[in-house]
Amino acid sequence: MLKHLKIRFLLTFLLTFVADYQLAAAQTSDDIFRVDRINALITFVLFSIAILLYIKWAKEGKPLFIRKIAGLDAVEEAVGRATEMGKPVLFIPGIQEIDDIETIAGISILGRVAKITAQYDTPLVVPVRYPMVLAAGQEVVEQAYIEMGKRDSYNRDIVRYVAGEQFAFTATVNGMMMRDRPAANIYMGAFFAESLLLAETGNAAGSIQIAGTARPEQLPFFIAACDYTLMGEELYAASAYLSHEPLMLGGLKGQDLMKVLIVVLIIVGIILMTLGFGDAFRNLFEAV
Amino acid sequence: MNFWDKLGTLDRRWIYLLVALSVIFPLIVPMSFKISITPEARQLFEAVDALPDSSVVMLTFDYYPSTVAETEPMATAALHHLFRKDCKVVTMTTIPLGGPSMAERVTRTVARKYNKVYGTDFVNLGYKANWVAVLKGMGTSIEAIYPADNSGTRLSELPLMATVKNYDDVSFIFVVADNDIVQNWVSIVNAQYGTPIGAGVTAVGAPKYYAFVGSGQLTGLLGGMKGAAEYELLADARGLAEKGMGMQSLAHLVIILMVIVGNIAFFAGRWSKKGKVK
Amino acid sequence: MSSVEIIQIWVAAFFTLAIFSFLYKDNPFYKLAEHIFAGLSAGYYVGLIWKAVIIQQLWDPMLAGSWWLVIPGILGVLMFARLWPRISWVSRIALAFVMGNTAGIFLITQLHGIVLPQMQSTMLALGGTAGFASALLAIIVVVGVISTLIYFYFSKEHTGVLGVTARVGIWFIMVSFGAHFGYTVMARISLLIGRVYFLADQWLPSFSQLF
Amino acid sequence: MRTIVPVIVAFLAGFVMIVSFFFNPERTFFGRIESEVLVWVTIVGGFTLLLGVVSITRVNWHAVRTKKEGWVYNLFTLLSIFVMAIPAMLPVSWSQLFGDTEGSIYDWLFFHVDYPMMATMFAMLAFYIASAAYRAFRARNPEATLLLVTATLVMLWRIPMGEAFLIRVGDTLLFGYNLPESINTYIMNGANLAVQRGILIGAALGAASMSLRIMLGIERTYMGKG
Repeated sequence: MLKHLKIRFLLTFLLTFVADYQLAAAQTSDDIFRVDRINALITFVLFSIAILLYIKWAKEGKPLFIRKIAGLDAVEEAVGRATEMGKPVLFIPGIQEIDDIETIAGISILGRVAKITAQYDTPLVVPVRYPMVLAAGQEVVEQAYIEMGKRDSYNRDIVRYVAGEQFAFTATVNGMMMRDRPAANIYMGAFFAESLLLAETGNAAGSIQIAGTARPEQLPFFIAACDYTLMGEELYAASAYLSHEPLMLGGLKGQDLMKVLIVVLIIVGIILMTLGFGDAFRNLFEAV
Repeated sequence: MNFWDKLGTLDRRWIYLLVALSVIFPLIVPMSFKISITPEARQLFEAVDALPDSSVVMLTFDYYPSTVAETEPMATAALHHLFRKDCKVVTMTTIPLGGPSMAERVTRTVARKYNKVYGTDFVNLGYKANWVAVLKGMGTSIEAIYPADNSGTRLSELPLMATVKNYDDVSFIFVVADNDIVQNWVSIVNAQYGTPIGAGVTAVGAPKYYAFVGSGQLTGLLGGMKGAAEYELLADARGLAEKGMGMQSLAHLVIILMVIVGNIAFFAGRWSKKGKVK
Repeated sequence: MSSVEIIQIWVAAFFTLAIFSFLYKDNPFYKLAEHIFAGLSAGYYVGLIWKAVIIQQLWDPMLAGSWWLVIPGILGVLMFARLWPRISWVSRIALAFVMGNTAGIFLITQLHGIVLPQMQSTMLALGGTAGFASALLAIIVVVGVISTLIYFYFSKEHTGVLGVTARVGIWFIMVSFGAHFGYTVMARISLLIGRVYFLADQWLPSFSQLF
Repeated sequence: MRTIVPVIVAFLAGFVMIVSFFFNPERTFFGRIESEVLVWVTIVGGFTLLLGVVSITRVNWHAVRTKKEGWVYNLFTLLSIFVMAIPAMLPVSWSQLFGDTEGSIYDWLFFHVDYPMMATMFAMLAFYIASAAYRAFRARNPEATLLLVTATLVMLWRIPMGEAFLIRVGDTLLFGYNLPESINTYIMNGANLAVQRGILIGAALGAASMSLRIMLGIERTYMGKG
């Protein structure tokens, strides 16, 4: 049922866009309704329908497919290696407060890692920078240990508050890395200038390093310094894949549908422009 | 630990020393270079230069003190250019930590050189909270958002502000920023009110805004200290940025050297180990 | 240089070196500077909001007759309830008012101000406007945009045509991130130059005045 | 009641902005409402900044009172807050030291203590980048290799010395091909522009999706628990 609904959705979008062209031409300045902004209205309405529909389906538990993010295999492999070597796993859920989207994504990935370390009794260390992230982290890790039937091997200071100030936090975590020499360092969440210092020290300590952040200016450093990096939206896709949380899952699927629509429209525009009569179509997307 | 491993894990403080020397050396032996102009910097300069004299331009101080080495020379060079063209300058800021103080001090310092009069030639609106509402609100009425200027004078008492009600009375917006506010100036102000916007940004942000230059939403772009040096050259307002380029060059070469030597140590180390294992 | 200027430069130099000292190792000077910095920044906000909001946007206009501004004033004060968990729900209305307004503006500007213009400017004629170079550039941009969008597409396995496009996408992304890397290195060095310039150009000459 | 009212308020505050976008503000009364709502938002927004100040004061006051380890530093933070804030709130008519204009304590402390410290904070990163470049940035896989090669080219291109070197390489090896110009065209305005555009569209859809959920009250984490 989902399949042909999507196709019908795409067709209605294309047709209404063409209709918009005649209407926009009739715009006179003293009209109450801004007819020249009808392309924005159509985009806004269709976008809202796509997002809300998918959130509804996600809440109803409909099977919404998300491909497994390659980065998650790398995480599982790294934790596996740490288990073989009997060395700890270090996980940092970013250095932002709990209301930051990247931190929330980091915490849900922490839940997954905690399940694996619980299963194989691998030591897990999670330094955090804010009290609220400490509470959320402890809740997720405890839940994972209980689910794997390892309630007794869970202790409260797996997730520990280290320091508040950015560089003081980094200095302390670097000290932990050089002392404990963890087999795997996993950085998932919002990182800023200290990403360099953490990745470099982790490299010197000989750990496998996997990072994930949405901040474009930190990604190049993680890519160059870590063994695997989750880039931009992959971080959110990974946490939606793991948590199946309806809001995140529905939002992601709705955005994916819009991406298909955008790519289709761009290709149509390119073909028309290359053939020489694309200007009319291209003007439909004029933001006034 | 063979030679390569030792080379690969040199104590980081030696590297710090090398960087410090690469920045101090050009101070002792000044090195000057010909600075080439990128098309994006020229586009911004020409857009401002083409403005008719005494047109109103909004200059925004959207940067924190942490990036003044890159952003302040851009604001200073822009002010020289604008005041020399007798443009009326309205300055404002969306940065709560230091924004209004820096806007006040930088603008007054340059204005003194061209003996411009506050209130008729330039006005500093200062800071109001929640930049989304400020950017959107100035579309209908600047006075609604800013009942008074940065020093508390009511807008109705400032002659310049009598002629500037909202973006329709502003011919160009020159955004100097070190954060994503440029994206909001483009998507809120340029997209909805059509006012042309040019941006001077820190090098960290510059690559992202090529997408807006390409779509015509941004009229020109300055990137980092080199962008500031280019505008200083174009606007004939020699300043700090140009002097800094000598030090910039040597430090870049050191970093490039670090990447190359680091990788050689890494690969050589692995080959020699592989050699032993076989 | 007047004596006031010398004091100013020496104070600024002291705090600059105190922060730089962290490079060697964490030390009391750095901790002191860090804590003073946190305090001064908080104090700056108090001075700023007192003038820009409380006096200019509430006190003066209300005196001049706009009494209804007492409502946003009360909403603003309600915001402080967030600090005490027991009554933090009181601040929800004020928070919802600000977040809802920002969400309403963003919902429009992200679609109308970014998605539409960026889509439109990618509809390029592959033949280019003037000769081979512009055609090559148009193809690079078109392939780059579509392959990047496909790389960040999660609803289908990256196999077959989709897989190839995603692979091309990752190569484009690496070139773009390489440019980002180069620019970021440049930025950090410029900031260092700014400080070294201050120390060499203002602080050192002040020694001759003193000794 | 605790969640219904805020959800309605969030929806109305957002809905006004959407309606005034599609209807001519001058010709409808929406323009008046929109302008007033925006002014109120800037006022309420200002108080959120003071929230941070109150929590910093509380944390440091608690540390000093309980003599937590290193409480002297916390005392300095408290002193700095009041030395900066109190004079700024007093009218400049009483003394030149008050208020926030040039010559006031507020302005002096900002430009000669806060400003240099902030400018130095990120200057340290130049050192960290150099040591990371040497010890961590490895061409460990094809992608990282392409990234490092492009980065080196861009770093060379952005400095006069490097640009001269690239031009000479172009003249000797590539029959006078202008390398620097092609970096600006095909890397910055080509591949980089395309990728940034792709990421921008993706991020804009994400931000719009979050905004829709906040406005319709589906997303309420910002309101906190309870």
